[in-house]
Amino acid sequence: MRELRYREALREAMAEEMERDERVFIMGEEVGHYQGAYKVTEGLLARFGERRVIDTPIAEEGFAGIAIGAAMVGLRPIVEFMTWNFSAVAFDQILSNAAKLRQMSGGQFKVPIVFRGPNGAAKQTASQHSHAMETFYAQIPGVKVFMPATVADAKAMMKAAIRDDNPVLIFEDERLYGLKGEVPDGDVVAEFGVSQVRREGEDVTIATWGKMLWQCLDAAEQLAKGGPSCEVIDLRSLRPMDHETVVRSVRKTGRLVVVHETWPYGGPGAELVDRVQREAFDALDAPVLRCTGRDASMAYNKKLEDLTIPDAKTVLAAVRAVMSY
Amino acid sequence: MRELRYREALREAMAEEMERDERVFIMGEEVGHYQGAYKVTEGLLARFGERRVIDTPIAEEGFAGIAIGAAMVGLRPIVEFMTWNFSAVAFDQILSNAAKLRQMSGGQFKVPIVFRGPNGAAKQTASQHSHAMETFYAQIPGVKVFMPATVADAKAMMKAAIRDDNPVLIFEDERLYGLKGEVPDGDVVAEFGVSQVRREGEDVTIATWGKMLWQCLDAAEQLAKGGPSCEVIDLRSLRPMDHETVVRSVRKTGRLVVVHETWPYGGPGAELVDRVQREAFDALDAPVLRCTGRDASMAYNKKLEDLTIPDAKTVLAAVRAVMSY
Amino acid sequence: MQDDRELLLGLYRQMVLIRRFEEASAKAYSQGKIGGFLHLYIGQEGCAVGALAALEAKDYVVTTYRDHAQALIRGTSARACMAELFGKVTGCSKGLGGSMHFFDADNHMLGGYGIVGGHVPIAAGAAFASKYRGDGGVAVCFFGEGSATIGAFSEALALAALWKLPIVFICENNEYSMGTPLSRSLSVADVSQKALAVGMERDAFSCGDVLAVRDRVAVAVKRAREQSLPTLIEARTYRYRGHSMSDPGKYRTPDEIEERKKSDPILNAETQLRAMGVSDAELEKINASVEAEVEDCVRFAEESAEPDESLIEAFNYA
Amino acid sequence: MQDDRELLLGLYRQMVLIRRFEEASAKAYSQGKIGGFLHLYIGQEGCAVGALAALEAKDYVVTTYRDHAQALIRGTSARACMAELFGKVTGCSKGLGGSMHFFDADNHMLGGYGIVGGHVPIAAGAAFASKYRGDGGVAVCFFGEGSATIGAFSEALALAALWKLPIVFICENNEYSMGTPLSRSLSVADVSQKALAVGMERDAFSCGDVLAVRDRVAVAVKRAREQSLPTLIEARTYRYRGHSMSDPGKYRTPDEIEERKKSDPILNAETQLRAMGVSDAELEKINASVEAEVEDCVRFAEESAEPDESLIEAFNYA
Ligand SMILES: Cc1ncc(C[n+]2csc(CCOP(=O)(O)OP(=O)(O)O)c2C)c(N)n1
Ligand SMILES: Cc1ncc(C[n+]2csc(CCOP(=O)(O)OP(=O)(O)O)c2C)c(N)n1
Ligand SMILES: [Mg+2]
Ligand SMILES: [Mg+2]
Repeated sequence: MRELRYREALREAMAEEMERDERVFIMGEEVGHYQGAYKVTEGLLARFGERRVIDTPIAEEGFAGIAIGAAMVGLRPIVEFMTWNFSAVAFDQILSNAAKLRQMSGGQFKVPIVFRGPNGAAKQTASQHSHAMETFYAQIPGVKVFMPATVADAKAMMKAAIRDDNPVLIFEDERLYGLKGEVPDGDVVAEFGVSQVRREGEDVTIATWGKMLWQCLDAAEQLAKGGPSCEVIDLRSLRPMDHETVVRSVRKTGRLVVVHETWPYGGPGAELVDRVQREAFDALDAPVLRCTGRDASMAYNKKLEDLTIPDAKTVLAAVRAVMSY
Repeated sequence: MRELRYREALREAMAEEMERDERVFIMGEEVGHYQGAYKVTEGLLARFGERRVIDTPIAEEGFAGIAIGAAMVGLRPIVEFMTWNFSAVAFDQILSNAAKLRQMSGGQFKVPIVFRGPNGAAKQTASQHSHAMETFYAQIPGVKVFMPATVADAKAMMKAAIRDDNPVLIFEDERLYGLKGEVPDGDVVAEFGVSQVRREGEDVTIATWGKMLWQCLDAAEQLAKGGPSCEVIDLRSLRPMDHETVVRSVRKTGRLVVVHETWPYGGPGAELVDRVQREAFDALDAPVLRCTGRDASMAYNKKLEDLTIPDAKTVLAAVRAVMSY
Repeated sequence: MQDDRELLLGLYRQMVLIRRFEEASAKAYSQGKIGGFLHLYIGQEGCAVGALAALEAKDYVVTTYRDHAQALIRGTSARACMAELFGKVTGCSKGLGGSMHFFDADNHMLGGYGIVGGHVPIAAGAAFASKYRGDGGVAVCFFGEGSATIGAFSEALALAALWKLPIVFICENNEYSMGTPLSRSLSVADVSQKALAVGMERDAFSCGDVLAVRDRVAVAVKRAREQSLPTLIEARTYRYRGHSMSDPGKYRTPDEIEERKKSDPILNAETQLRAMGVSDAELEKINASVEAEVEDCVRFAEESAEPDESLIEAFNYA
Repeated sequence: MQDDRELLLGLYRQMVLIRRFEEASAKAYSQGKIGGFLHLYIGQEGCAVGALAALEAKDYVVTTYRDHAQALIRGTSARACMAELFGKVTGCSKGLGGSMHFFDADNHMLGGYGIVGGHVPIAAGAAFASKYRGDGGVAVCFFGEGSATIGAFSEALALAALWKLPIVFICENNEYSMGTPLSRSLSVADVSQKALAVGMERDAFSCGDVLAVRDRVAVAVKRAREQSLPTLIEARTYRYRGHSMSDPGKYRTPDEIEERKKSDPILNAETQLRAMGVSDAELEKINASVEAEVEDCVRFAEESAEPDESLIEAFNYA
C-alpha cells in the first residue's frame, strides 16, 4: 500500500494503461504542455510524447467526435473535459454517437473510450461552471458511469474504464484532487456496478456517491456519539448501479437517506429511491428521504454556494428527519 | 368548442399570440417556405411574413443562442427544433444560458422563449431520432416543461408558454399531430404545474404524461370490464411538477403505476416516485411500479420498436403486478 | 484506354445498381414494407461512385442518412442492404439501424448517421487513427451542403487542418437542404470556401462525369495518403426525388428537375461507354444482371427473419 | 484636435481605471476576499476601451469571463464591479455572478459568459433584435482567439452573415488560450480569415493605440448600423498576467512579456497625450482620481452586505 493523492492515482492509472497498451492515448485542452488544467496529466507528455498526449484546441464536440471515430476503428482514447460543464457542447456526440454506435450498427462496432474530468461545484466557480453533470449522463443506455470518491477507486476505476470496451464516463472532483489515500499495490481494476459499504451501522442507511461520501461519513461520525448509528454506502458506479447493496442495508436499518450534490429533480438519486422503495418496500419504516443540492443555479457568493450543496449539517438534518418519522 | 387537430391547435395558439404581440416570432428549420417539416407552422409565413417566420440553416446551437439573445433584449422567440433529438447540439445553450441567465445576472434579465418540437419515437425513425428528451431537460432548474397530451392542452400550453417570462420547453409528439380533439373557445391559457385526473378510478392510480396518456386510458378501459378500476392522471407539466394530485389519488387508491416512454433510469418518472413514496408513504399498499421504455437505444425494426416503448399491454401488466402485491 | 473502359464499366454497374436498388426500395416503401425515413440518392450516383473509386480497401467511409450508395459501393451486398431496409436480422445492421444507419465493419463503412454534421468529427477520428497507426489509410466523409453551417462540421474541419489529418471532406451539394435552396442556407456561393477559414486545400466540381469525379477525388486522396493533408471538396450534384420519401418536393419545378437530368451521371456514362465501343448488348447485359440482383435482394429481404426481441438490449453494451 | 484630446483623455482614464481596478482585485484575491476564477484584462485595455468608444448607449455588448473592462467602460460603477467580485449583494449581479458574470441591463452590458464561444450566438441575437425592431442598434461581441475553433462561434458567424445582422465580432487575440499559443490552436495566421468562410467583411489590427482601435471599430460599427452588415475583427493584444489568477503562466518567457509591454496601450496614450500638450499634472490628476475611485470601491465592497440566503432560489424564475 502506498499513499497517493487522488490526482496522482488517476494519473498513475492512465500511465500504467498507456504502458500496457499502445492504443491508449489522451486528448484534451491543456493536457500536455500545460500539464493539465488541474495537473491530472502532469508529466505524461514528457513520458509518452505528443503522439499520445494531445493538446486540443477548444472544440469539445470536434475532439469528442474524433475520439469516438478513433475508438470505432481500434484505438482507445481517453478524453479529458477540462471540466464536465464543457461537455454540454459535446452532448450530442456522447448521446447520439458514443452511446448508440454499437447498437445501431447491430453490434459491429465497439466504442472503447473514456470521457473524464472534474465535475460539480469547485469553490465559487458560479453558475456556468458548477454543474454536477452525472445527473444527465447516468440516464443514457450505452454508457457506463463511474464516480470515484476515494483515492484507491480513482486508480482502480480509471484502469477499469480504459480496459472496458464501452464508453465509460468518469466524474472526478476538483475538490478531491488533493485528497490523500492508500492505493493497493498491483494491478487492481474496479468492477462496474458494485456499491460499497464504507461504514457499518444499524439504524439508518445513507447512500451517496462522489465527493458527498466525505460529508456523509462526517455526519455519521458526528452521530456516532449518541445519535443513530449510520451505515454509509458509496454507490461508486452509477451505471450500472448496484442498488442491491443498498436494499440489503435497508433490510437491516429500515431507513434510507440518499445524499447527492446535483439538483433534486430526477437523476441517479431519484432512480435509487425508485429501486429501493420497489425492492425493500416492506423493510422501510419510513419514506426514503433525499438530501440534495438545491433546485437552483449556483451562486458565486461563498455562503450561498455552501448553502446550495449538502454538507454534514444538512445530512444530519435529513438523518434526523428520517429517524423521527 | 371546436374540433381541431393537435398540430392545428399548436398553430392556432402561435398565430393568436403573434397577432397579440408583435415581439413574438418563430424560427427554425423549414418552418416557413416548407410550411414546417410536420406542418405545424403551415400558413404562418404567408400570414406573418419573413420577418416573423424565419427559416434557419441547420445550426441549432446558433439559432437557439440567437433566440436567447433576442429574448434577453425584449423579443419573445418561439424556436422550433425539427425534432427534440436535434436539440442535443444546442444542449449547452439551454442548460448554460437559457436556464441560467436570469439567475446569474442577479435577476436583471428575463429569457421569455419557447423551445418546441416533436419528441420521442416516431414510427421506426431508429436510434438517433427516437429520444424522449424531456428526461434530460425536466431536471434543469430555470426552465419550465410542458407535455401536452390532448388537443386542448396543445393550444392552452402553447399560449401559456409564449406569455411566460421564462424559457418554456414544449415536448410535442409526431404521433399526436393528427389527433383530433375539442378546443374550448376563447383565450384559454394553461397553468404550469397542474396535473389532471383524466379518468377517475378507485383501485389503482396510473400517472403519465404526453402520448402515453392514450395507452394508459386504453389500458384502463380494457380493465373497466372486471379488472381493477384505474384512476389515470396526466401530469401535463413536468417542471414545475404537480405531484400533489397524484398523492391525493394514491391516498384513495393505495397503489401507483408511473408510465412513460423515456428510458427507465432517473428522469421525471423516478422523480414522481420519489415524491409520492415520500408524501404518501403510509397510504401506499404496494411499492410504486414503473412501466417505461426499455433501457436501450431504439431499434429500427417495427416489432422491436413496439416492444421498446410501453403500450396498453405492458401498462396492463404493470397494473396487474401492482395489484397483486 | 482499355483500363478506363473496364473501370467505367464497373462504375456504371455500381451506379445502375444504386439506382435500381433505390427504385425498388421506393416501391417497397410505398407498399409499407419499409418504414421510418427513406432518403434516396437517385441522381447523385456519380458523386459517391466516382469518389469511392479513388479509395483502397483499408480506407474508411462515413456518410449521412443518405447512405445506401456508399454501402453498396463499398461492397455491402444488395441483400444485406435491402434486408436492412426491411428491418430484417440479415440486414447490414441486423435490422436495428434501418435506412439511415447502414454499417459494414468489414468493408470499412463506418456508417450512415442521422444527426446533421455529427458524423464529420467521426470521420476525422478514423483519419486520426490511420495517422496514429501510420497505416496509410485515408478517410472520406460525405455530407450535404445544408450541413455546412453546423458546428460539428466546422470543428472537424478546424481540427483536421490543424492536425493535418488524412481525410477528404466531400460536400454533396445537391442544391437543397430539405426544402431550403442554397441561397437561403449559405452566405457564400461555394461550400469549398469553408476551407479558407482553416487554410485547407479545396476543390469544387460537378458529378455528371463519374470518371472525372474519380480523378479529382484521387488528387485529394493522394494528398491525404502521401502528405497527410486534408481537402474540402464541393461536389455539385442533384437529387431527383424528394428529401425523403415523405417529401413531395413542392419547392422545385418539374422544369428544374428535367434540366438537371440532362447531366445524369448514368446517361453520361452510357454515352462515354458507347464512345469507347461498348455495345448495346453489353450494356443491356449489365442492366439485366443488376435487375436480377435487385430482384434477388428484395426476395431475400422479404424472406428473411426479423430480429429477435433479445436484440433490443443485446448491443447496448459490448 | 481638441476633440481628440478630450476623447483620448477620457479613454485614458478608462484604461487606467481598468488597470488599477484589476490590480486591486488581484490583491483582494490573494487576500482571499475574492474567490472562484479571476481573469484579468491587464495589458488588453486598448482593445475594449477603443472598441466601445465607437458605440452608442443603445448598442449591446457581450463578452467572455474576462469581462471587467467591458462593464466598467459601459458605465457600471467600480463599486458595483468590485462588490460583485467580493460576492456582495451590491454587486452588478448581486454577488451571484462573480467575476465571470458581470451584467448590467441599464448599460446594455449583456454579460460575461463562462462557456467558450457560447456567448457569441447571444450577441448575434441582440443584433437580430435590433434589426427586428429597426432601432438602429449594433451588437459588439468579444471573444478570445482560442474560441475561434468552437462550433457556437462558427454557427453565429454563419447566421450573422446570412441574415446580415448588425454586429461586430471582435476577436481579442492575446496570443494564448490558457497555456496554448496560437500556433497550436489555429491553422491559419489570422482569425479574421474565418470571415472568408461566410463572405463577411473583416479587419485585423493591433490594440496599442486606443484611438486607432476606436477608428477601425467605428468603420465596422458604421457598416453594421447603416448597412446592417456584420464584420469580423481580429484585434491583436496581449495579457500581462496569467490566464486567471491561478495560472502561473510558465509557458511564456519574461522577455516575451517585456517585449509586449513596449506597446502598452496606457503608456502609448500617455505619450500621445503629452504630444497633444497634456501636462504631467493633468495626468497625475486623472491617476489620483482613479486611485481614489478604486480605493472607494474596495471599501464599498468590503462594507457591503452579502446576499441573503433567499437569493439562492429567487432568480431562477421570473
Ligand atoms: C442537427 C440536425 N438538425 C436537423 C436535422 C433534420 N434534417 C435531416 S436532413 C436535413 C437536411 C440536410 O440537408 P443537406 O445537408 O443538404 O443534405 P441532403 O439531405 O441534401 O443530402 C435536416 C434539416 C438533423 N437530422 N440533424
Ligand atoms: C467550451 C469550453 N471549453 C473549455 C473551457 C475552459 N477555458 C476557459 S477559458 C479557456 C481559454 C480561452 O482562451 P481564449 O479564447 O484565447 O481567451 P482568453 O482567455 O485568452 O481571453 C478555456 C480553455 C470553457 N470555459 N468552455
Ligand atoms: Mg443538400
Ligand atoms: Mg486568448
